[in-house]
Amino acid sequence: MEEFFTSAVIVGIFWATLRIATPLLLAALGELVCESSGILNLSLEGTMTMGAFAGFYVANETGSTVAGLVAAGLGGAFLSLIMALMTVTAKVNQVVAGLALNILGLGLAFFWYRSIYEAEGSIDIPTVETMAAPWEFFPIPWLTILALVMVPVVWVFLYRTKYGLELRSVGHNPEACDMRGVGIISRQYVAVVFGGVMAGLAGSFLSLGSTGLFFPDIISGRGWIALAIVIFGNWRATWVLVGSLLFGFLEATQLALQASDVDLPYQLLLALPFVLTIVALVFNRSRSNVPLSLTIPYHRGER
Amino acid sequence: MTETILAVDRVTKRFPGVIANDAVTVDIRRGEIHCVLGENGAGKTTLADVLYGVYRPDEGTVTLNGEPLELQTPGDAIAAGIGMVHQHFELVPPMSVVENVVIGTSASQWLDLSEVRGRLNEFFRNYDVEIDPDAEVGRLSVGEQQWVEIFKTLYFGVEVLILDEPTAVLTPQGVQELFRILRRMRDEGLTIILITHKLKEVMELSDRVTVLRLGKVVGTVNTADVQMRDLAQMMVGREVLFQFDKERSDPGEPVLEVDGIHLPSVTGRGSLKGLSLTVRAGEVVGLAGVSGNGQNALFDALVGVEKPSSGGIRIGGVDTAELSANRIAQLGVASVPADRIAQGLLMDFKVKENLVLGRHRSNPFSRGGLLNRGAIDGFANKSIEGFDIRTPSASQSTRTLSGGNLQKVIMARELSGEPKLLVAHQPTRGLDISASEYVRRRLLEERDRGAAVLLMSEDLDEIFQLSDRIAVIYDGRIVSKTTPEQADLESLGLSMAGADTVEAGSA
Amino acid sequence: GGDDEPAATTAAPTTTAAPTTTAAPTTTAAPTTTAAAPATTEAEMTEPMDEEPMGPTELDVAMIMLGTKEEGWYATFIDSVHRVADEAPYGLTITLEQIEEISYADGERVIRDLAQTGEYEIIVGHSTYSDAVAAVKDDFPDILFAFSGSGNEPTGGNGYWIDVFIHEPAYLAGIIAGAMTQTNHISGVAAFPFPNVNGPLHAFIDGARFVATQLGKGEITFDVAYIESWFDPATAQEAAAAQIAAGSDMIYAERFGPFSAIEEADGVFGFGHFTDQLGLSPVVLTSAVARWDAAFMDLVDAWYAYTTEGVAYDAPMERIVYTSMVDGGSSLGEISDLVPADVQDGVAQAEAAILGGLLRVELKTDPIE
Amino acid sequence: MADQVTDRAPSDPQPPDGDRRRDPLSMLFQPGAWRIEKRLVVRPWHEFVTLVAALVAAVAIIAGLVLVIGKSPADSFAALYNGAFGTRESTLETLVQATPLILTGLAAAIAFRAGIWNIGGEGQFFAGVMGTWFVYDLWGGLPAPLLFVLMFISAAVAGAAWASVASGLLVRYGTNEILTTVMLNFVILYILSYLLAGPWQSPDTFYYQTQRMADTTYLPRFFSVSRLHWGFAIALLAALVVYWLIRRTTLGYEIRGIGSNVVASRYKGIRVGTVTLATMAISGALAGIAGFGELLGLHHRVQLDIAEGIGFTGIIIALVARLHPLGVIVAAILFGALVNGSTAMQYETGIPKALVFVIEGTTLALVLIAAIVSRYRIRKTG
Ligand SMILES: Nc1ncnc2c1ncn2[C@@H]1O[C@H](COP(=O)(O)OP(=O)(O)OP(=O)(O)O)[C@@H](O)[C@H]1O
Ligand SMILES: Nc1ncnc2c1ncn2[C@@H]1O[C@H](COP(=O)(O)OP(=O)(O)OP(=O)(O)O)[C@@H](O)[C@H]1O
Ligand SMILES: [Mg+2]
Ligand SMILES: [Mg+2]
Repeated sequence: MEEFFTSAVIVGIFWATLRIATPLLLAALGELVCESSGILNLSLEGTMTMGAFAGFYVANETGSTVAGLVAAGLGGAFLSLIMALMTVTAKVNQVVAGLALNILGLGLAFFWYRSIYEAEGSIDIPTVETMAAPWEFFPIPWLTILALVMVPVVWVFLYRTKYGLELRSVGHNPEACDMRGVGIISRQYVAVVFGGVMAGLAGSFLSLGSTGLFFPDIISGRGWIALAIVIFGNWRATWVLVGSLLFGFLEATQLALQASDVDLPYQLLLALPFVLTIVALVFNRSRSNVPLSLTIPYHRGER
Repeated sequence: MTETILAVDRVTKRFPGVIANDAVTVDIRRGEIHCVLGENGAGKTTLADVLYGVYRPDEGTVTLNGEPLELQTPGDAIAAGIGMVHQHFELVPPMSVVENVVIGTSASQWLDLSEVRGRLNEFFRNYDVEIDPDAEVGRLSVGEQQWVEIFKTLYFGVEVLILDEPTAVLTPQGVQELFRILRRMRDEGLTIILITHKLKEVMELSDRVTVLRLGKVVGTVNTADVQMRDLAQMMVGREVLFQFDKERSDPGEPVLEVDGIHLPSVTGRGSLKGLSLTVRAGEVVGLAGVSGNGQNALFDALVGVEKPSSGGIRIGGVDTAELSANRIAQLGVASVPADRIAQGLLMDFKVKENLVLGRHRSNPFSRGGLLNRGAIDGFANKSIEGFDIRTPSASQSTRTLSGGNLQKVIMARELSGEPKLLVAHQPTRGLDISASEYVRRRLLEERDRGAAVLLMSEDLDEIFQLSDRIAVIYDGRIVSKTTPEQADLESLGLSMAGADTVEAGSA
Repeated sequence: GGDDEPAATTAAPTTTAAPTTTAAPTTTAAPTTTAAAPATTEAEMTEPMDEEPMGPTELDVAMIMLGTKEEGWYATFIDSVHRVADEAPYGLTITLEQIEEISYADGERVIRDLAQTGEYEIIVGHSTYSDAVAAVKDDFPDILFAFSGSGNEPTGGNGYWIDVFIHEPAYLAGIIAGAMTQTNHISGVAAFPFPNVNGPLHAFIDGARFVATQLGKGEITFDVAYIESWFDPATAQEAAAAQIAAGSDMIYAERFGPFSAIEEADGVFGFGHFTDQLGLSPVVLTSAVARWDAAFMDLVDAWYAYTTEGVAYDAPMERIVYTSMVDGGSSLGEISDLVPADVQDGVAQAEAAILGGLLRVELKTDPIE
Repeated sequence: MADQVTDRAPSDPQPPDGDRRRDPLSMLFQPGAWRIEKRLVVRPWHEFVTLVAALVAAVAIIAGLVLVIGKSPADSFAALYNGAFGTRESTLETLVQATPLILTGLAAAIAFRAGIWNIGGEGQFFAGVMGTWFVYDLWGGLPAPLLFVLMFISAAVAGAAWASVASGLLVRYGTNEILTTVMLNFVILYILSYLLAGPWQSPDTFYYQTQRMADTTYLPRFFSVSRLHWGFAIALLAALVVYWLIRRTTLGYEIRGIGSNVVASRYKGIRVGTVTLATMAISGALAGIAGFGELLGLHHRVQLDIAEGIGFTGIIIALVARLHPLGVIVAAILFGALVNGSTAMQYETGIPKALVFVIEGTTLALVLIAAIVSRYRIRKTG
């Protein structure tokens, strides 16, 4: 047990926390902006898969991680554009649209992957060079830096720019904005697609940032967790950061515990992050910042 | 100053099932205050919305300064110099006053609230209004929100200003204040279109009036040339009587006894600070006050959705302070909420379902957990009959009913149980003369039947018309009590504004 | 000749041997070759010397997978099928149809539908599907069903259960780990505590402890992280990172993922599982490779015997399992140059001992810790 | 319009763009004097026409993809149809697919009717599976009828209980139920995994799975040829019960009430908290019963991947069916057909499994859009 508290383990948990938090943070920040405009995008799982693949494919073709990241962003943007078409333009129920696009996103990525890499047994499993760490003292992929930088960026965008203010107003009361000549559709498109790009990057962290592989179930639930983190974070960038780190920390800790001689039924360790997130939420009693018209489509001049 | 600034030419706007504007032709002159008068549903708001680019007319044209006006969006209207204050507020509740003003107006991409805050304070000082620019709009009183709406629009520096029933939520002083400002703006060259169905205001303020009925223009006249009665006839299409001849009441036992209740402010619905009040059987007590002084809180406490932190409420001798909403209802308490759509009705339900809301669990409407549709249908048809609710059928979706008819549904529901106590909050808000007349007569009938009626209203005419006794609520307390006979608008308005904070003893 | 037949029989008592002798070979041949095509009898009689390929010439195999074919378990099976196909047993052209992402829940439906297409003679899957096989097999008596792994219950009949153990190569890998570890702390990243998972892990640690004591390196600590998934490289990688942080420097990657974490740290190495993963990452020292060739060949034999000689399918009521490098169930993958020569020699000796039957690697399948 | 943009004060560069013309889809509908407007009444044939249009579009897209990978669209769609309704067997198999989806669809529908976003159907399904096994494990020896009743009740109760964790937190602390239900989906899988690794693990296999249940507990099947079991009948019955509950009972009235307007409901004395708890309990119970059916009807042993996204698919189905209990039946059967058909397509024509997801996703997306579009019409004006 005391061995568990060696500095190496602590340091290990520290970096692991950041690594695990990175995709969650990226996706959650994107979803935060998206939901601020009143659109609930449940298709993070599928969007991240798209990003993970697009990034992997391009990086694998070009050998350039940066090109991969760009592609990942575009991949995410593509699916979220469909989301925007369905929810903003066609005003389809946002929950069901999101769930449907989860299926579609996974399918497209997998289909695309297969039609390119017809793997035959163990011979040719495609891999890519995993993303480098920026500095000696920061031994994890630099996409993490981007994720952390995005926290203040998103905050400033939402709370310190005209566009951000208007975007949030749209999320609270689209009619009021419409009556002020503030474009609702454009802002919601921007928000949804921004969310898609972020989710795409988040997905690519798993393929380019950590494993150097792609496979259909690469996201395995992380999209859902990101969604939960947005709610946990009460729609505030800073708390989204806290939520992502908390989650990353718990996951890292339980893995470290497994690597130690501490003996616990590991399933319970794995469940710990989810339980604690709920508990934390229950004790977070501050007033809700939920966008007042989240999931409610707006039609001008209808009642 | 007879130059036409805004010419509406044979504008028609249809809605599914309704022709809201039927070949409407009006010309608005530069620098005039032009009232658009009409009953509910006459098409006033629709006309305004057409001028503001919310709707595009199906037929007809609008010209501004001689140039055809092709509005696609309100944004275009604003760009063209037309501003509008809506009947239903267009505010973002969780945001501050400043932020609400900035939306759609800020010049720079970076928010510079300080600059806006400055100009706003200037405005407020200029028209001496007390509002903290950084206050959260959702927590402001309805009256204050009204000001925010107006300043929001003026902030654009528009050349034509449309106000859709702006006085509904103002004190007499507030109304006077507004009119003073509007006149000043007119003299500064602004053109003002004021939508209302309050004849007094038209007579007092407007230069010219256009009367709409059922979407058609009945006529446009110089205010100076007409009498109130004429306008009323144009508007309603028949004689209207303005005074009720109600006979004196003979109050019986106290039914409602409120004894110094306190209620902390929850979700911006105001707070109570030791309010005491008594209503006897067979009398109407009118509770006058500017909205936001605790009427909502009192209403919530009486019907039992909020529990007072201290003090007592007795209804028919039973202490109800701790009882649940439906236990209180079972004591014979009926209530008409201020916001009929938000608090009174399930818009997705059928009319008949709304007619039994609250009594859906009790005989004869349900037995053993099952709805008794026979009983419900029977009752619904009876109510639709008895209250003259205009709906194709009892199974019609409530959503498609008109404002007045929605209110009738609520009245029918609440009065059907022959209540001991009736709490009516703004029962005629947003209704037209005929609908209002109907509702008021109903309230008096209840009084005469022997019910205790507590009438909360911001419409002083209504208070004077109906009340046997008048109490004024200010800042969560009763600050003065009087009767229609003794009281006069002036003093009442003053105490509503909190002029005399002399705590009056319990009545 | 159908018409002469009665004539011949009636002729028999009267006439002499002449017709019967000619009749003899055909009549004797008849019963044995009923199953075979008439061409066979002709071949036998005309040119008995050089054998023409007889019976079926094609074997279509369908393989259903829980996940994708990148996963080691399937990849190594596919490799084996290809190797067997290259040898074209019985002159068969063997084709393999691969169907991915079929959940346990869908197993029965998919297997039944596959059988109904009538295109496949052998349908294989992971032993997750043994329930499905049990439910379907009797409706398609001509098809050979098979499932691989340690998991489930035998079905008998035309439902074969095959498996391989790779604890021996894992033991050899352990020798490398034990010899090369600096920290005396080695680890495994694994899916679930299942026998096929635990076996190699135990052998790995045994191999390591063996050399450690040989070299007097003292006690070796071992830990394993179960990531609770057959395929989640991101988590597997984090698990490895945690182990490295805890001081481990030799990691047996029972699942995909650890290598990228290992690459980050220096002085830490990994070992592949199922497939030869030397090419996958520079930090891989060697791999414990599973070989299904023999097991798959058994299936082909059974099927061929059934189709050609009508030998009824009779799957044993326990696993057909290839337990060792001797019977070809497993092998040690390529060894990285990073492994010092003397260590390689040690491994070579141990390998020889195992193949020579001198060294028996114990198979332990209980969960670690 | 362009001049109006320039008309605007240079201080405000943002052109007003709230209108439909800047909205890609609507632009298609905006030539000159044509105007989109909402229909006051949507007639069945409106919906039918748009639905057909959507399916045609879906077929076109899918055909394109099939061509991309060099297969024949004709064969593929033939296979799709055969796999769904081609033969009596495949039709029945489609119903087998639909069975759990009807129940989880109903579970979602009733919760959404009350305005409660229960995304936890997946977890509640597993709770039901566990509840069933729990009883079997304890009293497996009981006479079949009694055992069935107990297992059924236990499944429903377990599903209800798991859902009530979320609704309890919602009512007591106002904890967002989307979050809690999503989280609980993960939690219960780990709990189950723990049980399957330990107390419940079958002694004679090493998988995370229980023993196979005695065949006395198998739900009877309708036709010898197919796997269609009584679970389907239970699902149909459940749909009728839910329909009846929503329309005919006071509870149903209150469920719809809080879904329509929670504030007004509270003012009129509806106990919002109580109704919320009841609704979620019913919702969870339905999902739990789905677990009961799948376990006793098909799998006969508890496994971690006994179900794949059944809860989530249920949500899609509920919303495609516009939360109508009987519509749920239809939607579920069609979805089952889509799943079976596209898997058949997979091995009949050798398209990769990946395309199956694409087909499902594309079809869903287009059908959803169609459902909305049918509420509008384009009218010539001016
Ligand atoms: N969005 C809409 N959809 C359908 N019908 C509408 C819509 N808006 C208004 N109407 C109908 O058009 C008619 C005119 O409505 P409008 O709101 O202009 O009347 P109004 O004079 O403003 O009434 P009020 O005094 O109640 O505001 C009414 O019958 C109204 O119900
Ligand atoms: N959303 C809607 N869709 C279609 N028709 C509507 C809609 N809303 C209102 N209407 C039509 O407009 C009529 C009047 O609606 P409105 O809300 O303006 O009431 P009103 O005209 O003010 O009547 P009242 O004087 O009774 O308040 C309704 O009876 C209905 O036929
Ligand atoms: Mg109205
Ligand atoms: Mg109006």
